[in-house]
Order: sequence, then structure tokens, then C-alpha cells
Amino acid sequence: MDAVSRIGARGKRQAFWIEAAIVGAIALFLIIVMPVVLSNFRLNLLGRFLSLAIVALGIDLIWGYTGLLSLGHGIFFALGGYAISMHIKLEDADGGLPDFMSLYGGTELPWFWEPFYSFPFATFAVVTIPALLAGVLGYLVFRNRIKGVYFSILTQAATIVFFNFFNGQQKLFNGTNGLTNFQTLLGASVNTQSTQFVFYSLTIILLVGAYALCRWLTSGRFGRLLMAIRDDESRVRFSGYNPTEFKVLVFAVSGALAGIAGAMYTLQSGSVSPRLMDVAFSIEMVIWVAIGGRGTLVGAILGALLVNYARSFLSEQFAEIWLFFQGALFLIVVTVLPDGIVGWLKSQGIQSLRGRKQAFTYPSLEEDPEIQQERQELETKSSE
Amino acid sequence: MIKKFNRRKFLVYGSATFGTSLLLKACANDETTTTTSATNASSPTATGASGGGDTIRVGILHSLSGTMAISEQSVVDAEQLAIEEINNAGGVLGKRIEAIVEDGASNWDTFREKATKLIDQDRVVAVFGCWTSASRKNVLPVFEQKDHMLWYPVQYEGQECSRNIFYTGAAPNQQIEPSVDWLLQNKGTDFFLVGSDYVFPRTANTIIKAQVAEKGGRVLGEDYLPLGNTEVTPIITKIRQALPNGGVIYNTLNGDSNVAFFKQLQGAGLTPDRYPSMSVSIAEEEVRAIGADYLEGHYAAWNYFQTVETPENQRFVQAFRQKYGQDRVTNDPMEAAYIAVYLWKQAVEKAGTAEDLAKVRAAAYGQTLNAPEGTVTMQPNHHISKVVRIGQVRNDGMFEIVNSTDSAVEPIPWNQFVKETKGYACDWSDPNKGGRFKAA
Amino acid sequence: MLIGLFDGLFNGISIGAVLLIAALGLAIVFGLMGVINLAHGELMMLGAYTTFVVQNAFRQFGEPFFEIYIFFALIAAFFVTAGVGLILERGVIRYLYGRPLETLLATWGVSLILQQFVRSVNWVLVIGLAVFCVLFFGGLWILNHRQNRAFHKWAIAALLPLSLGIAIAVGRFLADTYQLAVTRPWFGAQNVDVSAPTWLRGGLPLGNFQLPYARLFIIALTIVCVAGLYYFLQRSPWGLRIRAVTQNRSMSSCLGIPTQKVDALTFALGSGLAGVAGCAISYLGSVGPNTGQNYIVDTFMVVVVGGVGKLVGTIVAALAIGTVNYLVGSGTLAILFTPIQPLADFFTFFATTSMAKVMVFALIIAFLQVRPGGIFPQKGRTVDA
Amino acid sequence: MQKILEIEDVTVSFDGFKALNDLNFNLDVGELRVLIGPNGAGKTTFLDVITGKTKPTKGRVLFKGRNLRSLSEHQIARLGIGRKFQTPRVYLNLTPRENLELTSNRKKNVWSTLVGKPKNAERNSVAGLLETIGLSSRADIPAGLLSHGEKQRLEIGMLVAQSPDLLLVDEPVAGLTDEETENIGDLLLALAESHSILVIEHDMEFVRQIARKVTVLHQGSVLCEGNIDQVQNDPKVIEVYLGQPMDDSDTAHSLELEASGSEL
Repeated sequence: MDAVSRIGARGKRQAFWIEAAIVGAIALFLIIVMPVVLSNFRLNLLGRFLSLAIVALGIDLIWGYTGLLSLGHGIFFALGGYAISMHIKLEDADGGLPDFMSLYGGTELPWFWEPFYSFPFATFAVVTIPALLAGVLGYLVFRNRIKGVYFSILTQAATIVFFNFFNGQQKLFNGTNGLTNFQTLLGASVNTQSTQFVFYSLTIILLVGAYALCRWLTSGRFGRLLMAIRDDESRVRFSGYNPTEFKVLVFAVSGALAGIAGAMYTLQSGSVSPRLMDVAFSIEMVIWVAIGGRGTLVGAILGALLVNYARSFLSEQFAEIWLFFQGALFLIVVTVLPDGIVGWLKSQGIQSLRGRKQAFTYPSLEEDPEIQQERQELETKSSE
Repeated sequence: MIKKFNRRKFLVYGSATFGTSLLLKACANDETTTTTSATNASSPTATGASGGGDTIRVGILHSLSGTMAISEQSVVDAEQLAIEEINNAGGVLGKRIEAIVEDGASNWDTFREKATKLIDQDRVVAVFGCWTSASRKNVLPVFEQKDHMLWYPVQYEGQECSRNIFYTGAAPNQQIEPSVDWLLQNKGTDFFLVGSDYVFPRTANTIIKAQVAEKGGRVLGEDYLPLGNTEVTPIITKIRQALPNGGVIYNTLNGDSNVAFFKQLQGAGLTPDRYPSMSVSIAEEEVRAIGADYLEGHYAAWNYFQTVETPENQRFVQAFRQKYGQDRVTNDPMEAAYIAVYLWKQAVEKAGTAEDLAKVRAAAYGQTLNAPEGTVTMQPNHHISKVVRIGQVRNDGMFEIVNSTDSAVEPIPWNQFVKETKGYACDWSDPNKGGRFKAA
Repeated sequence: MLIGLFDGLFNGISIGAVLLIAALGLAIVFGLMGVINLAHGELMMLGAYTTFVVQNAFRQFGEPFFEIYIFFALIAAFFVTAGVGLILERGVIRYLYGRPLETLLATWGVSLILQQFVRSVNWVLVIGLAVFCVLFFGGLWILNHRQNRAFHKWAIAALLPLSLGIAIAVGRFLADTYQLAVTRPWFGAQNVDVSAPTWLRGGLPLGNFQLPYARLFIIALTIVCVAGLYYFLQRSPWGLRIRAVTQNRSMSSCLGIPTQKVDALTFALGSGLAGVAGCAISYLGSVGPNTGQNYIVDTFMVVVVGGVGKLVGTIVAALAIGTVNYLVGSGTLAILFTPIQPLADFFTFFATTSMAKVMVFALIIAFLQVRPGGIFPQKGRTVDA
Repeated sequence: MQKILEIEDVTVSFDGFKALNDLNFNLDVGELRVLIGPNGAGKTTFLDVITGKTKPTKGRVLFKGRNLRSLSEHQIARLGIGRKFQTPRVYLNLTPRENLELTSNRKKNVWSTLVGKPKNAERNSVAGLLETIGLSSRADIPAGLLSHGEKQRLEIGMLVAQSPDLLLVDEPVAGLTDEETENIGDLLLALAESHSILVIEHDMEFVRQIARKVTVLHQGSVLCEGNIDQVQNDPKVIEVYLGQPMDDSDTAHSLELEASGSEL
């Protein structure tokens, strides 16, 4: 960050274009090359992991930048999935009742299913329902200055509550089984290769969009304010900002991203069920971000991909190991790698960068004994 | 200097991570591989190289981790026992069966992912798997799209009849309905329904309510517990309020809640002489986990109990104990999984091929097997006809069989108590009928 | 009617007592260190498994001894989980003070490992781990006591794979030699059965109702635990230190209180209480790898509602949540409001166990709107808002 | 003269303990006032009440004639009260420039923070401020790397950037060298030209440097008010601080000692 501001406005613009070009190139690579290289099964896996990367971005925004550890993003993720699935189920039912309702004794369509006949409404709902819920929940919590561990536990409890609710409503949401067996979306069969490829490409485009959004939010004054809230919230308050508004907004954006991710994931996995609101799944999302490096957007994406591939690989090879491995990941990332992989690389990179640059930018700094001492202290602290 | 130091540190910790997981892997893996190799030196492990000419690959897809591992692990054991027995007896069509075991991790998405993997990557010819309805519902589209074959070994709520699934557990009419009849005749007419909060108990209770009403009984209350919930005091209060002078408790709870329910039922003084309960998810393994002290005198309805007296069952129990330890018990889903493998083998042998699934399917209809539970027959509706038994828990944790149907009961997958499916049936042997047709 | 009321009250209290005994350890740890231990449920599970082991041991001694095994089980459960807690604190948590969110994640990791551990623990795993620990940590100890630290890091890097390799080799060797005897899981993935001694089964008849002995026992145990904890905190020198550190960590440290020891002790105490709770709940519910997961969120809610200030907060919160849960879930409220139709309908809708949880959560959120800090928040001038 | 701050009969009690007890206090527009008092006199609670962090149990606080009771911290800050904390609180992960930019932002609602770009005028004023507090050369390294004194200066800079009418400054020179202390003193005096300032301080040398009028707090209420010499010779004050009378220089010295022990 500081490297960027040092370069100046022209350099900034240049850096922006370079970054845009890299992101674009990676996206094109994923869309064009990957389908050729990977089997359909693996491509579908990649597509799903990429949609998980979108929710990881959302979590990074709320946790990495704003310092609020949400253990409830599974709710928003699942809601996004439910929203799009409800539309598909209605389209499949072709004017009648979705199959599960009639099988288990439902006789009429619940009122809130009605609007989901419309595809635009369903896509709108994918974003707004999670965002609204996050906003309301966030407002109720943040306005009382509940934060830190309290916030985490409350979101976790919310996950359980939503799980129970969706799980228990057999006639409304098909309970435990969730919505599955999708046939068509906008007239196209969802299970064909070409449709799945469209979903895959759409996921990548949305991921790029999400990345751009987060990039915009986290750079500039807004992003700095988020970090200020993370570091010292009451100071922010005494500076005349109302942190509640900012936190609610960020939580809502984060929830919306989770909703989008959930919808894309559901389209590619072919089902949505209350399992997505499982407590463990929501915490797992956090570990993706932690592994990749919180406070860095690339880290969130990378972490989501890495951990999910590790899971897929490990559980294929040795089922019992996965929990041990996952537990170890949690422990290691907080004790040894608190900044995640990207954070670690970055600190190494910047150290070498500064080492060279300071030689001519701030010669006085290098010689200042106070600075030397501070640095030493910092290092001993970080190596503890 | 600083940089070097940190990189080294990273290397150290990195290798520590990797090493630790390797250690854990080695230890935990030891257990699984050795238990297989101990009794079956030549049994192929999960990751064989290629299908080859002399092996037939099948998939086993159950939860080995997560909440459902409690139940599904022993089903995997039974399936592997059957495969091993078949291999030792010369295999199928002269080929050895190679089982590829995948972990569904109690997560429906994972089930779907692993099903796709088994079919597409591993190219198995059949999959034995799933326990919960949710996992089956999630893999069903995969099997239908790829026109593949799943053998499902657990009693379930019905309302399904897929061309690509063979159901070797009980349909509702092979477990619930006979048990309700028996209760009405022998134990009273006032019912309270308790269930876990998901599709099977809710569907089961719809059936029970309709059936009880039809036959002159009364259902005086029902309640559902979230899966895993162990605070059952409110339910016990409700039972006491609804049935102050005793009555029948019909229990469709699943998993951990059962333990809490029976322990606290006894504590509250609701004993089986006044409040007999009929369970459909409690088999020998569950009795062991709850403790026979708490369950003695209560009833369960299944098609198979370990105490069934058939020569086939004695063989089955003995073989299972020899392979997995003398203290292990067998139960209905394990038996259903065990016979699923044998039924598949018979179908393959009749069809003369394992790869042509349409032929295997056609050959499966009408296959009979002298199973541990008695003679079973695969019906054209992909369910099997089986005897229904009612057992009472003894103090040694086994069931005293107090009632069994005279002959095998034909399976009815479509629910005859729900308006939408009343009068429907399923017959895959006739292309004009298919999965859901209006029976004459 | 009076007896019905008494019954409702009793049931509410008995649910609350379970919540309280489960939340007690969590609350003192949270109060002292601001750390929420997500592995608390798994510590309870370990306590329950300890009960299982003790029960099996006593079963061999025969009747009269079996009747009293529960007291030994309580003590054993306390010490086993306290030991595990101590290892946890010394090994992980003490590096994470001041970073509560990271602690949250780390303890979740621990809970995953513990869950899988009880599933797959067998002699091979235990011996392999023991060999590894002896080799690796022994090697580390030797390395740290040598003056020459030039190759320190590299020595560790070499030591790790070496001790790993030996541990794996030993494990393999054992597995091949003794086979099923050492590779069989001790507990397995299935639930295990814990039976109460006969005097804890059944209940005390009271009119139409019956007060289960197991419930009465848990209420008594909870009272004993709370009283003991209160006495320990208020009257013992270590209790005084714990309270001092809870109030002002840095000042206590300046005054020569060994805060590290206090932390370790408190964590061990909290974990030990989890073990006792685990022993208690094994008479109500299942004992299996997932046992802990069934309780954690409810106990967290107790801590949130109770606030960190006082033990009284935890007690009141547990009893309140228990009672409300019971009244809503059992439909008592719905019956109570029968004269007022809309209210009765409203409560009937929530009168299932699932929906009662939804309602309790809504009530907790509403409560936090009025008292964000819980029933008894920490008051006074704090450095941070 | 017009009052910028009026505090009337304010009581704050925590569980029965009265941190402030029927406190009455007035501050004129443009005044520089120093508040002293022994530990536990309620100095910081006093600031908490003004800035809205703590709500008075009884009584009211008027700022420019407006009651602050129903307002929350950020609203009070927007009205024009700025606060510097006892220990410097700057955003350690942001650079001094970013720190100042954040506080100097005029429109502090979500939307304009999100889309608004810092104006050139604002940028220039930030650059000027950096110059004033002597941090131009370190404007772009993370504030966490600054020394204690620099952080103190940065925080005062942030306070100024906020351009409040009333500055509340809590122990601005704690832990600083003599030279830095004098710098801060000059800075405060310069600011006093255009702002009303309330300083809490223990360092009597420093108080002597800047103070025109001193208020002594004791047990939550005002003990006495007056210029520095009056206060230091007031027998009540000496008794409160020391329990027995002493001469001037020793008093100052002891007060300083006491101050260094009061860091939390």
C-alpha cells in the first residue's frame, strides 16, 4: 500500500493498468485454457472453488480489513443458493408445484415463492436478500457496539438458528434434503456441458467483478477507514465518523458477495441444502482467508483455491486425515503464519524492497539509532 | 540476513506442518489398511492403478467422517465383507471385485462430488452407498444423468423410484405400516409421535397419522427434535400432557437424540409397561450405544435382527465377527448392504456382463437370494420384498423377535396415504410404465 | 396446577443447570483471558469418554463398586480434561493472548483434531505420537541446552523428519506384528454407552410427575461446582490472584502475580469443569465424537447473555435461557395464553424444539439491544470503549 | 464572555462509586485551561463525559449552549470537540499522511467517504500540517514505526486536522523528552490563538509553561480554580496531593513523580 502511494499519481495509474491487465489475463486463461486442459469433472470442481473464492473475498473484506470475524457467512451463501434454486424449481415445475411439495403433502405454493417465478427477481434476490439480512443483523449488533468475540459467537448462533429453521421447514424448503434435481434455467438444460461452461465463465467474470469491487472499496479513503476501524474503533468515533454505518455497509456487501457465490456454487454443484449453513462450513471459510492472507485480496482467492484443492485431494486419498489436517491448518496459520501465505511473501518482498530503496530515499532513517532500535524491537516481537 | 532467517524459519515450520500431517496420516492409515490386509491379504486397496482386464471396479460411497460416520462406517464394513467373500469364492464372472471407497464426509455436496468422481474418473460399474435421504437425493441426479447404478441399503421414506437406484432397505410399508398395525392390536390406540426434524420422520408420521386414523386410533401429539439435539425435557412434558394415562410412543428419532430420549424417558418414569415405544431407527448398534439398561422392554421394527434364526444369518454374523472382532454386532442396514452386493453379483452373472448397465438392470428383476433375513426378491420397482419383524429389546442388547409377518411383504414405494401419490406404482421392467404410473 | 407450575420450574432449572455446568468453565476462562474456547465442547466430550472408561473399569469390580463409580469418574474427568486444557494453554493459547479472534480459530482447530482423535485413536497412533514427542521434543531440549546455536534451525529441520520417520516406522512395525490388537480403534466412530448406576436411574415420584434422579444429581452437582468455584475464587490465594488478573492484568503483573501461572491455572480449571460437565451430561445424552458440538453454541449464548463481570451473570443467564427454552418449547406458554387467541397461536407456532431455539435467539438479540454487555457487564472506566 | 463549555451538576457513578460528584465547570471561548488532580480524581471520566463516551448519571453538559446528552461520540465530534488520548492513539497500519487525511475529511458519512476524492485544498492543508508537526519526512511510512514522541505529535496533528472548536488534550507530554515537551507546549500555545483548549496534565513544569488558569479536580469535584501560583499555594491542594504542606519546588517535583506512576 505504502509503496503505491509513494510512486505518485502517474505511477498509480500505471500500476492500475498493469493490475487490470494481469487480472484480465488470468481470467482469460481460466476461461480459455482450463476447459481444454481439465476433464469435465475437474473443471466443475474448479468452477465451484472459484465461486467459493468469491465468498472468501467477502470474508476478507469484513474480517481482513474491518476486523470483524463473521462465523455466519454460510447463511448468506446458502440464501443466495436458495434464491436461484427456487427459481429453477419453479421453472422445472412448469406452473405446478415444485416436486418435493406435492410429494410430501403440500397443496399450494407458499406466498413468498411467487416472485421467484421471475428470473430477474431471483437474480436480484440472490444479491439483496443476503445483503439485507446482513445489514439488519449487522445493524442490530453493531449499533450496540458488540464486536470482537461476541460478534463471532452471535453470528455462529445465527447460523445454527437458520440451519434449524431451513432444516425444519419441510413444506417450504424441503428440509434437510434441500433443493436438488435441477433441470432448466431460462429454457436451457442446466446439466449439459455447454450450460455448465457458461456458469463456469460467469463465475470467473463475477469473481473478477468482486475483486474489482473489493479493490475499489479497500483502496482510497474508505479502505483506510475500514482499517482504522479495525485498529482502533473508538478513535474513529472521536474523529467524527460513525463506525456503525461503515460496518453495516461492509457487512452487507460481504453478505451480498456470499450470496452471489452461493448462487454460482449451487448452479454448478446442482443442489442447495441447509448443510451449507453448517457451523463448520462457515468457520472453514475463514480459514481459507487466513491461509491465503487476510487483508490481501489475492490471498483470499488463493487460500480458497488452495484449501479446497487440498481437501479434495486429501479426502480422496485418506478420508480420516482431512480433519487432522484441517485442525492443524487452523493451528499453524494462527501461530506461525498469522498473515497467511500472501502476507508472508509480501512482508518478505517489501523488506527487501525497502532495504534497497531506503538507501537513497531516506538515508537519515537508516542511520537514526531510534529507528534501528524500533526495528529491532519489531523484529523480536514478530519472531516471538 | 533477516530475509534468510525468515525463509529458513518458514522452511522449518513448513516442513513441520507437512511432517505432522504425514505422521497422522501414516498412523490413521495404518489402521484402515491393516484391518483390510489382516484378514484379506490380497484385497485391493482404494487406489488401484487401472481397472484392468481381470477386475471389476465398484464404488463404495459412505460417510467415513463427520456426524454420519457413526452409522455408515459399519455399513462399509458389511459391504467390504461381502466383496471379500465373493472374491474368495472366485469373484464375479471370473473377475475380482475391486472396491473404491470414497468418503461422503456427512456432507451432501461431497456425496455428489464423489459420486461424479467414482463414475467419471474411476469408471466403476456400480456404486453401493448413501445413508441419509438427503445424500441419496443429492446423488440421484448424477446417477440419472449418467444412467448409472446405485445400490441403497437403508430403510427410507419412499416417494421415490428411480431407474438408476436399487433400494435394498425397507419401503415404508415394509416397516412402519406393519408395526403400527401390531401396536394398534397389542399395545393401545393412543399415539404420540416423536421424530428428528427431517424428511424421513415427517413422511413416516404422515403415514402413521393417516393409518392410525383409518383404523380407529388417535394421534394425540407429535414433536420434532433438530438432529443432534439432546435436550428432550420439553418433549417428555408434551408426552405426559398428551398421554396422562399411558399410550404408545412412535419414535422416528435418529442419531444422538435417541440416547438422550431414552435416558430421560426412564428418568421421568415413562416406563415401557405404560409407555411402550416403537422405534424404526434403533438397531443393535444403537442399542449398544444407548445402553440396554435404558431400552429394555421397548420395541423396534426391522426386517432383520441379529437374532433372526436362519443358517444364512449364523454364517453372516460369524463371518462378520471373525473379520471385525467378536464384540461387533450386525444390524438391518448392514445386512441390507451385504445382500445388495450379492444381489448385484447375481444380476451381473445372469446378464453376463458388468459394464452393460441396462442388461444388469434387466437381469436384476426377479433375483431371489437366501439372505440372512430370509428369502428376498428384487421387484421390478427396484425395491425388494422382505419379511417384517418386530423385536423387543432384551437386557443383553439383542432383540427378542415378538412378531414377524408370515411371508415377505411386497414393497410399495409410492405413498398411498398422500393424495398426490395415491394409486401410483412403479415398474421399470415395462418401458410403458416406468417410475410412476397410475395403477389400475 | 401448583404441581404443574413446580414441574415447569423444575424442568427449566434442570435444563438451566446443564447449561450452567457446561458454561461455567467457559465463563471463567472468558472472564479472565477474553478467550472463547471453541474446543470447550470437545473437552466435555473427553470428560464423557473418561466416564465411559472409568465405568468399564469399575464394571469389572462388580456390584457394590459399580454403584459408586460415578464419583471416581467425576474426579478422573476433572483431572484428565484439566491436563488436556493445560497442554492446550501451554502449547497454543498462551502465544495468542491479546488476539481473541485467532484464539477462536486455533481452538476450533483443536476441536476438530480432538473429534477425529477419539474416532481413530488406537495403540499405533498413541505409541507413534509418544515416540515422536519423546524424540522431537527431547531433541529440542538437548539442542536448546547446547551453547553452539549455529546450526540450530537446520538441526530442527533435520530432527523433525528423523523423529517422524522413526515414529512411523515404529507404528508400522507394531501394526504388522500385533495387527488387530493394536490397530483397533479404542472407541471408534460409534457412540459409546454410559449407564448410570442404578440409584441414578428412575426418579422421585411427585403426584403425577416424577423428578428424574439424574436431573436432581446434575442440579446438585452444579450447585456444588458453583459453590466450590465461588469459594475458590473468593477465599483461596490463587482465587484472589485470578480475580486480580481478571480486573487488571498489567497491574497484577507489576505487583508480582505470576500472570502466566494464573492463566494456565485458570484454563486448566475451566477445562476441568468442562470435564465434570461432560461426565454429568453423559447421564442425559449420548457420548460420541459429536457430543461436544451439541452443547457449544448454547453455552456460548449463556456467556454472551451473562456478561463477563460476575459469576452471578452466568448463573442467571443459564437459568433464564433454560427456563425460557423449556416454557416455549414445551408449549407451556401456549397453554398459558389460551384465553388470548392470537398470543396462543403465536406461541403454538414456536412450541417445537426447533422453533424454540429460533425464538430464544431472537430474544437474546432483543435483550442485547437493551443490555449489550450482558446482565452484569464490567463497569467502570475502561481504557477501551 | 461567551461560554463554549458548561458543565452543570454532573455526577457519574459506577456501581455506587462516584467518579464525578456534582461537578460544575465552565470554559470560555478561546480559553486555554489546564486541569490537574491526583489519580482517581476523575479527570479522564471528565473528558469521557464531554465526548459522550460516558453518559452522566445526573446533570448536563452544554457545548455552545447545546445539551450533549442524547448525542453519541461521533456526533459530538462533528459538533466540534476533538480529543487527544492519554496514550497516543493513531492508526498504526496507516501512514501519518493517511491518518491526517482521514481526520481532516469534512464529510464523514459513508457515501462521501466512499466516492469523494480528497480535494487539493485538503491535500495542501495536510501537507502543511505534516510540516507543522515535523513529520514531513516520515509521512509515508506506517505510523506504527514512529517513535512515541512522533506519535504524540501526530495525534495532536490529527486533532488539529479535525479543526474542532474545543480541543481536549489528555497528558500530551507524558513520556516525552524535555525538548519535545517544549515543542508541544509551543504548539498548544499557538493553537490557543484560535481554539478553546482543555489540557489535562501532571507535569507541573509544562503546566507552568502553558497555563493561564488551572482547575484542580479532587474526588470528582472541583477543588479550586485560579492561576498556577494560586493553585500551587492553596493549602487544600497541597493537602490533597501530599497530605502535608511543602514548598513549591518539591510539590512540583512530587507531582511529576506521581504523574509518571499514573501511566496505565
